[in-house]
Amino acid sequence: MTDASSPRRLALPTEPAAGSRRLSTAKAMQEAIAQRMDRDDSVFVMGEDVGPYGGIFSSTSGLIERFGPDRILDTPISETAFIGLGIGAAVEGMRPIVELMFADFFGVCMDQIYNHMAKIHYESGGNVRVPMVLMTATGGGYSDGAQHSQCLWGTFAHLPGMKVVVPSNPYDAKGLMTSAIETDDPVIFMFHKGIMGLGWMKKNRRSVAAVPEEEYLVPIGKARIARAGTDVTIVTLALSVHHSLDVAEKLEAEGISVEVLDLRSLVPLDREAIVRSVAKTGRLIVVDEDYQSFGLSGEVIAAVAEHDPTLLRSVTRVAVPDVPIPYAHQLEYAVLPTPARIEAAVRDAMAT
Amino acid sequence: MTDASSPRRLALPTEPAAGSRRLSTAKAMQEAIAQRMDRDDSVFVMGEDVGPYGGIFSSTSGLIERFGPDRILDTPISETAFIGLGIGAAVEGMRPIVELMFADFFGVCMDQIYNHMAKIHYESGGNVRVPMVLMTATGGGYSDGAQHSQCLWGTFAHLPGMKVVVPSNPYDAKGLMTSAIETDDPVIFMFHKGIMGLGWMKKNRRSVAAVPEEEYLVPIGKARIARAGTDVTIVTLALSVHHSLDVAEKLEAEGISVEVLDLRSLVPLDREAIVRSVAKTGRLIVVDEDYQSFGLSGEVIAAVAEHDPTLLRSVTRVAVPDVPIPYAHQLEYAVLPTPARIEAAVRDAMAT
Amino acid sequence: MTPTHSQALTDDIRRGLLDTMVLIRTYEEAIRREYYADKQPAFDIGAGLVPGEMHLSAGQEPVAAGVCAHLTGDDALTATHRPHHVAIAHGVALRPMTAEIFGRETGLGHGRGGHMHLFDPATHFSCSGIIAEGLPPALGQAFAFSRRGSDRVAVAVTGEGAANQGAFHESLNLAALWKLPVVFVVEDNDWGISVPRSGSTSVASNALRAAGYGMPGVRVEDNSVEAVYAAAGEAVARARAGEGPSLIEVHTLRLWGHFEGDAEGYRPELATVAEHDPIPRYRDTLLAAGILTTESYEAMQASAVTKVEDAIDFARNSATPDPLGHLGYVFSEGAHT
Amino acid sequence: MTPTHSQALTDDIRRGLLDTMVLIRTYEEAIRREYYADKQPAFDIGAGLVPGEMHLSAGQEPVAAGVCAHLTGDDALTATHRPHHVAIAHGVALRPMTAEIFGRETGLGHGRGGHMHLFDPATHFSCSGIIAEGLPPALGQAFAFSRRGSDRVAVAVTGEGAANQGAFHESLNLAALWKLPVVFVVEDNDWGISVPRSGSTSVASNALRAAGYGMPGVRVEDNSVEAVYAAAGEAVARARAGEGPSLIEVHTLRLWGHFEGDAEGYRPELATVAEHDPIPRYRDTLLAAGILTTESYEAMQASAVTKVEDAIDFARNSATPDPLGHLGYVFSEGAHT
Ligand SMILES: Cc1ncc(C[n+]2csc(CCOP(=O)(O)OP(=O)(O)O)c2C)c(N)n1
Ligand SMILES: Cc1ncc(C[n+]2csc(CCOP(=O)(O)OP(=O)(O)O)c2C)c(N)n1
Ligand SMILES: [Mg+2]
Ligand SMILES: [Mg+2]
Repeated sequence: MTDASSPRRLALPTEPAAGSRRLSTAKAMQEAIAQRMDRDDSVFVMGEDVGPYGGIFSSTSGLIERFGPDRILDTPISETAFIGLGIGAAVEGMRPIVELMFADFFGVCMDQIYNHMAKIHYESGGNVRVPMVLMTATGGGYSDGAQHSQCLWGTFAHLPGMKVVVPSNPYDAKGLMTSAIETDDPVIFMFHKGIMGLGWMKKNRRSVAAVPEEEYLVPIGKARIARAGTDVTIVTLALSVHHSLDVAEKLEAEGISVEVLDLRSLVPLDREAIVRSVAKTGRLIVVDEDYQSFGLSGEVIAAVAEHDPTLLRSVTRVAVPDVPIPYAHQLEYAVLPTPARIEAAVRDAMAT
Repeated sequence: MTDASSPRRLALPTEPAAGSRRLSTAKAMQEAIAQRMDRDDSVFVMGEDVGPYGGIFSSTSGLIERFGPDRILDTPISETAFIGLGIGAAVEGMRPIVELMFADFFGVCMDQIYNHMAKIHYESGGNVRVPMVLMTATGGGYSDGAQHSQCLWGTFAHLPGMKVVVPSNPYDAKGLMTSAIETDDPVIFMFHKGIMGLGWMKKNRRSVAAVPEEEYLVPIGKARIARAGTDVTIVTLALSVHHSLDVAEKLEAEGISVEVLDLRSLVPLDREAIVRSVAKTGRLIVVDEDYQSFGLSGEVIAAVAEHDPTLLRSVTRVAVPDVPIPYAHQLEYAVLPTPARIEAAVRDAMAT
Repeated sequence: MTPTHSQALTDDIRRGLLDTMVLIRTYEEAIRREYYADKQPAFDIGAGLVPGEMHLSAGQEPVAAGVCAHLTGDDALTATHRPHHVAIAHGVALRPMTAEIFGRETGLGHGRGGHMHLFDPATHFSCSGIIAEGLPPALGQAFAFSRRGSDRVAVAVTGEGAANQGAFHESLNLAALWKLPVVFVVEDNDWGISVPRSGSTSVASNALRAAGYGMPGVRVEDNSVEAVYAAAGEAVARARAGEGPSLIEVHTLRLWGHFEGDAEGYRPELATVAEHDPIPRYRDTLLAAGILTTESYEAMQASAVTKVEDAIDFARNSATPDPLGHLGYVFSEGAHT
Repeated sequence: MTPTHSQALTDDIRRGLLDTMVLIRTYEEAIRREYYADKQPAFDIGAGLVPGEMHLSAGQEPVAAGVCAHLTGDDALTATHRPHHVAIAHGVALRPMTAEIFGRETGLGHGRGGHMHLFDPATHFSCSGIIAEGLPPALGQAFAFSRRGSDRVAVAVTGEGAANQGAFHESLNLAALWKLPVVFVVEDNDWGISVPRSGSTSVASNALRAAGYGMPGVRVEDNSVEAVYAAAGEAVARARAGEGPSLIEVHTLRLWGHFEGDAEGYRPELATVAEHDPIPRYRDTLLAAGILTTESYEAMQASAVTKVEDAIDFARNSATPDPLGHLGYVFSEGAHT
């Protein structure tokens, strides 16, 4: 929430101050959910393995112990039915949090999501609200193959009527989840597996960080300057924020000043923040773990070009190059937006 | 296929020469399918109401009379099952043409489309081919509401592994359909209802035009200069090509020279043709009946900006402004890319 | 008609069933008239006061009347692309409903939704143009009702063609598993657009499928409104009692085309369809039984005409939406771009 | 084992069934060993020679052996996220299969697919990681087979959890409607990850659901390979004879976790699971019946170890894919960007 004030500042706003409580992103999400459930008995959680298992990526660990099986519901593997159930419950004033285990599974239930959850408010002329959160895991990097490693946020963001939130760290995850539950609009909450701080997956060092105990809101639709800089703007989100920060830290030693903008949501997209940063640096790099074409990276570039094409001195995308995510480690890391690819992109941009 | 050679040329290349045979787009598609079915008995057609009804938008009229119910198959309303059936048949060497009645229905069957049809070739390391055409109707303008008026080509194009073809006229429709059936890759063939030349819907005047009787291929991935011009580039597709041409014809009288580029496919996207045209005009307008954000229009802009941002003197989008398609005529025509909106965009661009 | 939880077929209930059927038919005939009024001589689906696809329900009135007689506006109902009959029987107010079909600012959705997207919070009514996708939200309404300890129920209506869609299966299983107060109603009108039931459904009755979910399933033959009433009475009572969902399939009749403009060339029995019209048949039954008189029937008709024409007038005279408002209603607080 | 269409349980067939089961188990144990080998001491799912999710099939061998005994490599089989047992029983070559699981260039998909995406055109084998979505393509393979006048069949395997997914319903209906030569096999291992069957399925047996499609359905209890063999024999014969699809549900056993790394804290009967291992049980049956000797069993095991270790060695010694090839194989002629 607090913008870094100096380009030399290395620490993230979400890094803990000495002595403060540190949580993983998964725990931060659980806490946000639990705090709302304590206060509002219309909130409930539903999905596959969200009960005793605690969510395959730990988004719901501990909740069933606290709230019981009436409010934390394991479902059959019937995404269309249970997401639709969430919609109907939301229409009647409940506030469901529904988990789609992997974003990759949207294809079995997209009609409920994009033609119902996202359109009922509009079609009803605002008379029916659908206050529902659909949370889902995204991202690859652990050889889970082409059907379990996709980000797909561009797919959701293209279709109107749902907010699309993508946190990158524990602090934001908690505050954005609280906002998502609170808003009267449907929200897709896409958490990257690599930022959850799971014990059984390579951990990003910033996936455990300081999180306030009390409830707080991170507003949906405001990007965050994760690191201020003057030479190059990296617009990014989710795990790629951390790769970008790592590259920025490294290149600072060489006198290259990189600004890293963490979008935090695609819908609404904080176009002003993007334009503001590029107006300063003139060099735009979009780092996106989703497929490159017809998605987020093009939209970010278009947002600037539409505003004023002369702001753009150089434009680069570091994204998945329109191939399915390969299984073999070497191939997968050839298509992911790795620090090495980001660094190369920054150096290229600096050469223009 | 022939590029117009002069900016003053008014007639489309697809307009008939005197005395030549004229077909509607629907008939041109039927003819392409029938000619391949005559030569190749592995081709068959499957979908809802493709038999005696002839396809809700006439894509298959007359085929069952000619090829019988063994090769033109009416299905239950089970898109996942019958699209999947097409995939399995294609894997075994058949060449299915499957109709998804409206593109809007993708949400009930997207997993088969994007996780199977589009990925099997890749996941099998090229050992399994899926030579299948999925044809589907797109577009609005006749008050069919938010679930039956969408274009959604950006959604398909974002997901790798399928070619995405969008014809604008009878000549291209026949040649692109023939290419789609012939290629060994899966193809989404998206036909806009407004170009089909249907008797019961407002007809675009170019929806009936000259079409050669013999088979021919229009290559997938090559854009067409529907009209050459020097001042402004309109990149567009489907019905919007005709609105753009109408505007171009009108503005020519005022000395504004508009180039209209008909993309004909999103995947592959003819990036060179886009860049070539904008290099000439410096002014880019994307006219797209799909939702504006995170889709085609952003990608077209990004394609130019990535190549060379200094080419862009002005950038405008005329697309559906991220709202569901409204039912009421007045509202629907406020969000569609109408000639009036296109004209205003051209005039604005000329002012820069 | 007055909602009632009773299943006994009193004369009042019988007349009420007919009354509902007459109101529906009167409505559909008026919509059809308006739909074609300004599409002459050349039919253009997008033209006129009432544009777009138009799926009318003439012939299927027994389903709507028989089922909804057991509901109040506190119960939920989700319908399909063919929603008018159940909307009317469920008590959706005719004026805003008609205004929505006419695309007017006074409509249920301020003209945003249209004929396939009627949302009425007052009666918990909704519909969807996507096959079988109206079922899952009904589960959620039922879930909310039972969580709050009420005996309210949700009815999910769908066609026999739609019963082959995945959402049907998932919804029946989940409703049965969680014992949700849902009644599934399958309107078997023999056709899914041009595809006959024999071309879509591998089994003679969807009641057989109910057994595969451990829920009661019945098939009502012959488009009988009284048989529907009886079956629905049991199913609704069961749901209200917390005993879980049921399925009712009704063999009904699509008197007109799939949508207006459908020439029905595919329909072999076309010439004799009108003979099976359920309304004259039920009227004659009630006349013969002395429950109805010609005069009271005519009064019923006249009253229906008055209500319907009032709604049509209301719609016709309502303002069209301001095109400048085209960005509104996407989110609860303004559009996002 | 030698494919056979006979349903008579000769001694050879019995030994063959056990042989297949032993080969599968040997394979899964070796994969498990390799999977954990370089994930010590801290488990990292993405690390090591065999990274990613790993769903092993130990305990479910009776299904694979009993069904595939009736198939040849000309028949098609589609499997799930848990594919190894049926792949092996169906005759997918172990070397390229293992190389694929190891992500090697010599793998079935040149390392692009991985453990959940094994495609073997030689035996018409495929699998998918999306629940129940392997069923529809099997229909298409069966369609192609019957269009060409052959008696080849397609088998679609799925879990009991998956039987609640929409694709299951749509596939059964369409296969029955078009009388496609398909055999649906539901592996009921009591669990869908952490959700017990009672938490996912509203009815005791999916065989009951088969009736809702007008197709024969049987449930095989007790994980009996011979009962599976018998049921599959009938179903395959029926399909080959052009009489349409059938469904077989087998009550089988997930001996290990849902995937490797699953602590199974949710599983109350965890301590006694191993007692129900079908392999020692069947071995003892055959020993007792004098059909098998201790020596021949040991030879069976030794032969399995040889085959499996050969495949593992092949995989381990194969080259990893060239990262520069990361854009290939999207389309039949090059990538599109
Ligand atoms: C998922 C989906 N597929 C296809 C359609 C197109 N469609 C609209 S109505 C219809 C036929 C429906 O038949 P049925 O369920 O029997 O209802 P009826 O029209 O007979 O009332 C079809 C195929 C759709 N709206 N949604
Ligand atoms: C559409 C979809 N939803 C959820 C999942 C996640 N998932 C993978 S396996 C599994 C459980 C499957 O249970 P079952 O069908 O019984 O097969 P089993 O694992 O027991 O063999 C789930 C939920 C998925 N792969 N696809
Ligand atoms: Mg019907
Ligand atoms: Mg299972």
